[in-house]
Amino acid sequence: MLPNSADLWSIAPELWLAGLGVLVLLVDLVSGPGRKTAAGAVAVGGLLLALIPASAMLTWEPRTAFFGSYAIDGFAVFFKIIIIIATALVILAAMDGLRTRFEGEFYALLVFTALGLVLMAAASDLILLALAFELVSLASYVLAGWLKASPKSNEAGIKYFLFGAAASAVMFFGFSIVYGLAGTTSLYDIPVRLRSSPLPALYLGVALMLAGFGFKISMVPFHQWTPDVYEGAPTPVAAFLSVASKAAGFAALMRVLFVAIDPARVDWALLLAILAAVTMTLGNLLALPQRNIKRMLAYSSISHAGFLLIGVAAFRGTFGTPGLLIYLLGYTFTQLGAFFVAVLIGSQLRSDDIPDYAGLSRRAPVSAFLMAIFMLSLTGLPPTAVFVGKFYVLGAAIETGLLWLAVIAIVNTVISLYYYVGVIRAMYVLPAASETPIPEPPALQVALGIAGLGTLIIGLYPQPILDLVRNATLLLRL
Amino acid sequence: MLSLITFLPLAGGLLILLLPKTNHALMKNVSLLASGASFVLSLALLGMYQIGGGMQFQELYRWIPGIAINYHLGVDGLSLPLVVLTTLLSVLSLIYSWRIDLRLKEYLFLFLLLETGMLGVFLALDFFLFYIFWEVTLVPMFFLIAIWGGPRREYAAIKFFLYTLVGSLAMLLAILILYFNSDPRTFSVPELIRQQPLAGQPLLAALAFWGFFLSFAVKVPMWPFHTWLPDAHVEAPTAGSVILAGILLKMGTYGFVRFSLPLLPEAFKQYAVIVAVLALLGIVYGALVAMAQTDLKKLVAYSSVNHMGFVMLGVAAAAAAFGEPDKAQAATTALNGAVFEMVAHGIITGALFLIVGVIYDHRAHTRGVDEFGGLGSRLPVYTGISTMAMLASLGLPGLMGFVAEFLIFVGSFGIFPYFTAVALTGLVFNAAMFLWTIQRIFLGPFNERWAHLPDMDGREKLSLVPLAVLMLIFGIYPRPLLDVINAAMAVLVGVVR
Amino acid sequence: MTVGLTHYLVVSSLLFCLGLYAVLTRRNAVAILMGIELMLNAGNINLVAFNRYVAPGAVTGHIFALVVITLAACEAAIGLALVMAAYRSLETVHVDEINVMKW
Amino acid sequence: MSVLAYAWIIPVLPFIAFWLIIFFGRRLPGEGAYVAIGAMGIDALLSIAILSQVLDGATYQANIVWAMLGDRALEVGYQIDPLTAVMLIVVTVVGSLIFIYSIGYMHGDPRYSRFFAYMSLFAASMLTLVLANNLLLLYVGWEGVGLCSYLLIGFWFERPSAARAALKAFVTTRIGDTFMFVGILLVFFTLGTLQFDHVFEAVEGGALAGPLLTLAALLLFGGAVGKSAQLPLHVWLPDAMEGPTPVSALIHAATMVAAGVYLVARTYLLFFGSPGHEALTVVAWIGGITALMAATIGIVQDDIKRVMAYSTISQLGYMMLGLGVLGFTAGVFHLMTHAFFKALLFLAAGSVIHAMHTNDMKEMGGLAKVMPWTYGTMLVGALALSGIPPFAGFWSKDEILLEAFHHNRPLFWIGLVGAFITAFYVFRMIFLTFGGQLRSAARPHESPRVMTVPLVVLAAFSAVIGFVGAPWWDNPFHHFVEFEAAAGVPFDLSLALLSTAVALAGIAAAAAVYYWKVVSSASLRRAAGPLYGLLAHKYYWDELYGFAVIRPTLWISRQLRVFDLYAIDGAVNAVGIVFVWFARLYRLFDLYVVDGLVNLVGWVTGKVGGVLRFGQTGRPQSYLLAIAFGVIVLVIGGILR
Amino acid sequence: MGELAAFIILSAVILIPATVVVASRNIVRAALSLVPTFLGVTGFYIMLHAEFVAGIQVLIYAGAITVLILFVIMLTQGGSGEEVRQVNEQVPLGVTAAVWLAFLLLLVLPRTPWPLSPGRLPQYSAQAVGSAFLTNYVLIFEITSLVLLVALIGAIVIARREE
Repeated sequence: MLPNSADLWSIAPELWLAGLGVLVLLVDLVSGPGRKTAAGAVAVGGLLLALIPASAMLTWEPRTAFFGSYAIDGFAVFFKIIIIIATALVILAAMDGLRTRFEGEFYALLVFTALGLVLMAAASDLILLALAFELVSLASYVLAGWLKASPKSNEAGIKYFLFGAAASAVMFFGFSIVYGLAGTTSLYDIPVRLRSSPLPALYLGVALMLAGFGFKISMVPFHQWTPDVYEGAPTPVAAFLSVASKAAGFAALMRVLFVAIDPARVDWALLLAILAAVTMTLGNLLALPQRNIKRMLAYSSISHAGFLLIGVAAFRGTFGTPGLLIYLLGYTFTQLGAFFVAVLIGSQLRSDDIPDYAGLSRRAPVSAFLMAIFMLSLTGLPPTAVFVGKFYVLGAAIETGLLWLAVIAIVNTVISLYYYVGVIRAMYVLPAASETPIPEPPALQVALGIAGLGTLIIGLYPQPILDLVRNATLLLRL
Repeated sequence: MLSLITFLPLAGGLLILLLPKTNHALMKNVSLLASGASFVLSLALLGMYQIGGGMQFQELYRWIPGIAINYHLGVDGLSLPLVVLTTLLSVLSLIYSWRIDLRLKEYLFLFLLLETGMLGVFLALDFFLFYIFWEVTLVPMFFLIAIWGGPRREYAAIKFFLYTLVGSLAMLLAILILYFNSDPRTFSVPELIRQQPLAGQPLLAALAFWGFFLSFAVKVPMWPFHTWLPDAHVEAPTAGSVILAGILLKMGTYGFVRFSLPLLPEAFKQYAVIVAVLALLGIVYGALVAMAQTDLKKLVAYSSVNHMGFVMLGVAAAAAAFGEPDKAQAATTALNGAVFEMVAHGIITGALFLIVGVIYDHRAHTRGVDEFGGLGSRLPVYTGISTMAMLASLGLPGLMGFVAEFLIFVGSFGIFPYFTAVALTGLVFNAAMFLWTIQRIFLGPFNERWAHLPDMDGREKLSLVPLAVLMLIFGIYPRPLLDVINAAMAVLVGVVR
Repeated sequence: MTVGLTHYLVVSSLLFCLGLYAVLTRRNAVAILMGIELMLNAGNINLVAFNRYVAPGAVTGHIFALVVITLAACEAAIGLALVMAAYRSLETVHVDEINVMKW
Repeated sequence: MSVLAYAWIIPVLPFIAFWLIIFFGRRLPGEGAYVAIGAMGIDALLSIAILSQVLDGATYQANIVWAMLGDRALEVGYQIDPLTAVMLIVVTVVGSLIFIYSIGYMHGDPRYSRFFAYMSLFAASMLTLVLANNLLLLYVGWEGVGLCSYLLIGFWFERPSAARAALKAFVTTRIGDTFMFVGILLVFFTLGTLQFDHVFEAVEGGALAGPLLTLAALLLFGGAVGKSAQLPLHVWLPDAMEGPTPVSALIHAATMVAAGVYLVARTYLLFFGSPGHEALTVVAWIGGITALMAATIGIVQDDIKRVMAYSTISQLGYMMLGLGVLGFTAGVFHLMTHAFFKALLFLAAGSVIHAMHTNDMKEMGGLAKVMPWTYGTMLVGALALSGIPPFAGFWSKDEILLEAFHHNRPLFWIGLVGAFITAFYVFRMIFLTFGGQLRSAARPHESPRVMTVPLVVLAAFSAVIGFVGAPWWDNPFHHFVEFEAAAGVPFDLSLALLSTAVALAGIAAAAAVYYWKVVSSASLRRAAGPLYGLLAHKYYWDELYGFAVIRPTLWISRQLRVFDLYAIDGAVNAVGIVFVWFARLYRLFDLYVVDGLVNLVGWVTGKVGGVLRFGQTGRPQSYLLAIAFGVIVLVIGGILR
Repeated sequence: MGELAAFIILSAVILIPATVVVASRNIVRAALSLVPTFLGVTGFYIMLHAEFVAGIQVLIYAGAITVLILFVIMLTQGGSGEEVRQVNEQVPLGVTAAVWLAFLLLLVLPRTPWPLSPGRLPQYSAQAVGSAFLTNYVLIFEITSLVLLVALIGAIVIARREE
């Protein structure tokens, strides 16, 4: 049978994104050299437009489109919004710094990647999931290796590729096993069939799949590409990867684990808890010595993945999933903001070394102030976004009796203080190398401002977000 | 009303951010205006407050109803004095900081932010809100130390930040434990006190207790968590030290009295002896170590350890008396003493740090106790006030410190007679320590090196004399203050009993 | 005896592990890519076999296999492009020589 | 409304005077002196008025609520009874005289007005102490006088010796005070009140009895020992002579040091009530031994004021002795008489010093001609001190010996020996100072009128005041200040004669050595040998304390400081956060902050890195290996669970 | 019976060249021996009645990908590459990992009671696949094309020399 029109409507945002990608390419064609920024503008505008249909779906009844292969529910919508906003901000931030040919393609690829991420978040069919996953991966490889002139970027690209390709190969093998166990690829049918299937094979399949998801969310032990890629890739791309694809990865992970791999029968809590603990600890310890802001943020993003995993591990409680979502949202704004400052410094000072941030409070007061806020937020101090997230995940851990995990999380928070404060120290305490003010380009300022606002607002008045999150979680399972 | 008091300083701070960087006078005036206004309001609060009226001026708004978090402020006999103390010390510190002009804008903003945070801590009745304010105080203090501090400021700042963060995160766990064991789940402190969520569960109660303990004990600071204090004090700028010693430390003891005691009475009773022993160590140890210090600020810092030890002794005694009606009287007395000591120590140590600042910041630029001598003959006013403050600090009757210590001892003697007896030796060491200091700095032959030192100027007098007057008044007739406290403590003991 | 699902699974498992071994040990990026292709093929064998023995009603497995093949092609294209680019700037295709960044 | 109701004014006046002088100092009449004297004068008049009323049997008591503790009120107030009245007289009268004297003595001192301020503050505290009707207020006054003594001893703080003496005085007494404080706490804890009459009722009611009562009494006595410079806390008083002489006269002779005696008298019931008068026995023995020991030290002192100091200590010992042997009245009586004649002696000594600008008797001599007034008055004082009838000292000391004779024979003999020595050293002083020829180049002159007049007045008192205890008017003092349970023993002529004889013998001996020079003091010294050394070193008390108390304390505190710097800091950093990495990272961060980022990186790559770096080789394939093993571990974990 | 024989032969055709691919020091030979492997897999597909998949497999794998790989080998280093070490120093670890995983797979998969169903595939699977692509899996189909587009752009961007 053929898909009906309702199905088409229900993927309006996705369609729009696809179209937008092409549109950007066209704009890029028509706009002469030097005025490629137009393409970026178009991309940003289009993404913001895509928010309209997306947010319109917030209140829809949960259902699937395309014969159960595509889920339309608050959960998906939540992630769509996160992803789209993140992409828009990233493009805004990129517009000033990036001056290569293929600029238009850059934006287009970002848009397509966003589309892939959106699909990942909503895919309810293993095949579609695999597709979306690869769509994202392929685009990301290219974006990471974008600056062909720079060896670092090349290295990032090829490392990312090898790592990703292997990971997805492993994941596909896992998919195939799950398919074999269930005889179907539709996530919502799988649990029905799985009831009778034995555990070992299932664990095998899931373990193999985790390789893929773990790679996307950079969970230990699938995390090691992160620092190299973040350092090598263009900073905006790093920001994008650390936020958007991580978010989508979590979305897919949650959906697969909770919907397909019947949680009632399989107890993931302990496994995930251990992974969370290891991930956050390792990420922190490795972040400590970094003096390159991007590497530092990379490792910190690993440790944050650990914190997010607490939310996954504590899915049984009432705080787990909401915790994960709110944490992700807060983390999105904060991390993006931090990376944007890195973009600014990287493009203005041609350096990513934290020591070069010395005296930033005088040279670029606004950015420095925001950066300080971001750092404190990443540490998890109130009243900032990530604090609310941490509050939730800690609550979730305690609620589900994972007190030890909460303790580890706290210790890690304390450790993380070191390197975050290190940045603040550089900006505010150390003497400036030169007093010449650093120009703060408008578009970047806008992106920064939005990120900062998001960080503070979520921290100060999270209620609306919480409502959003609640119906996102309520709608998760059909 | 309370919100106004709390957020006026912050508003001022934000306003300052908008002012032109160059116009120092304006910024200073604005800051003074903001915190001054909040001070006046707090006085008005004092005026309107009905003694024995329980929680008053409550403000309750739904904030994050999703998880039962409210914006809930309220003031009672415990918090009121501390609030007034906070506003007062802030104003005085601002007056004192008049000479600062290094990165003035940031300084004032952070300072006012800090004030808001502290006021919030004392006024918040919702754990979430409390926690936020609690953490908010952390950051500005860190900056104040790290930017305007002494040579090893960064080390001290991060040490301070670190210790307190560890503590406060532990507290966060405790809070969450309480939350998840309450039914209906709530962060509201009065509600939790009513529910006594952990009454039946010793293990969880113990966990929660130690969670709170870690956080508060670090703030107090209790032995052996005190080591951040000397560094922080020594490196912090004068105003910072004043606020740190005068108010931030009280946040810890306040936490013990406000939360640990009524929320986890059994647990606290169970571990009261340990707490008392630690307090005792703090008392004797603090005094002895202070005696060995040559840096005036360190000396005062350690004396703070000693005094906060007295406070904790009182609190622990009160906790130990839980569930024994015949000791309720003693418990009340001890708590009265403890809270009174909080205020007294706030005033006295605040004054002491200002005094150190007077000699260090703009005159001698050294704090070496042994480098002075005979200042008494050249700086009579300064000598007078300093001597008075130090005498007050060593618990001389007729001055504020004595009243507090007397009450604490009277109360705790009924519960921990032997501990109290030991604690009293702390008094002797204190006396010896301070008098020796006085002798080394003000007495003896005049050290010609300081021939040029001028006596205190008007601004310094303005910031010190009020404190001196308060020491004297409450030292002679503590009743006005004590009645306010006593009512609240009676209620508290009633609850705990 | 007749050929059953298990037989195919065994072969695919072996193939998968061979591929993995290549991925882990080959220095040449292209060789690694080959290993990856082997792993993908192993997966495909599974898919098709499962489709035959477990869910013959639909052709899901085939679809999946086809998709994977397509993806494999794309990966090969992009991957090899990256290898070329890397070769231009770094003059090597040996991945253990491609580490400008560590720490 | 009787004047008693206004007695609270008495301490308030000097207090106000204090603040006035502090703030306006030189701008006041007489640079503040007149203000102080005025206040004291009014007080003196008030006290006399009060005394007159009390003689008619009036008593008074008033309270205010000082603090509400829970639902219990802690009251403070003042009371007036014979004992108080007597003390008031002593303090105010002697006080005002000394104030006047000070005008002359302190003339030209740079901190002239400050001096009177402190003196006023002292008066205020002392009067509070005397008037207090409860232990709390008494303690307040108690510490207050301690403070003033501290300030005044260190008045000439440019002299390091003075500063040291001040510190020594305060801390030493503070040690005693701590015991007293514990005693107060004990009383409050057991009886729930601090007000004397309530306490007494309770004690009589048996609410506090047995060993606990003894303990409480002794703890309180601890305070007295400190204040009244009894063994073993007497060491501060001699050094206290660093203060200006009027101070020594007022504080360290007449009033403050007597506060200890007053305390014992005030809480006599607690001592008396202790089983078998144990507490009293202790008091008596400490007093007796102190009396004898101090007297012996007095013999070898050459500093005129130190002689006085030791004599004060020994006299205080007598008072304690008196109280201890159930001679309540006797003790108080001696307190009063001693206040007058010792103040007299000090002031006279002061006038001598004023003239000679030295304290060393070796450089004096033959002053009798130059300063007749001083000489005359001092002679009276000396006679009173050595207990020659009819001078004041005779009556009171005789009573003490009398009581001792009846209740504690050994102490009686000690007292008797003490009496002999007293007479000896005091006349040794007289002869050295006034007798013979001037032994220095100084140009002494009689002191100004403003100094001599108080001398004369005090001399008059010292001469006659004793008669209030004279037996042939059946000893009015006994009926005025008495403790029913311990009624005085009737006068005993033979004993009186004996003590007089002993005193005369003492004088004779002194004359023999220092006036007629029958034997030279040097030969005596040689004869005494080690004994002399012992006395010269004041029985090595200071050395003992220095060795056994002060140095250890300082040593400990220094050690603790080091300990704190390293041990605890380190330990807490390690223990405080229960996480093994943390300790390292902490040190590392310490490095980081102190020496900057580079060290950190170095350190980490060295330490943490050494462990973790393996993982981060930068080689894709080792990462892939991690994936493989990760998967394997996950699978195994999955299967094995 | 013949089926089993075919299977065994095909397995050999798959696994032996695969080992060559993995182990050969000569990179060109490795690349070339991909072909038999892929063809063997194709054989499996035919045995499994997946003719369409088989066809695609031949076209894309045996054809396109292998050729592409050979191209790149030539463009990058050229030659067999035997002169340089082809394996890194973590061979033992690699072997361990591979063997372990094989062990686990062979431990788990064969014993798993797969939910076998007796049904038979549609006769003309090609047609079935085609219609499925255009009906139930249309979304997947479209996305696939999108992926191709992205891959195209990406490959161009990366592969083009930066002037």
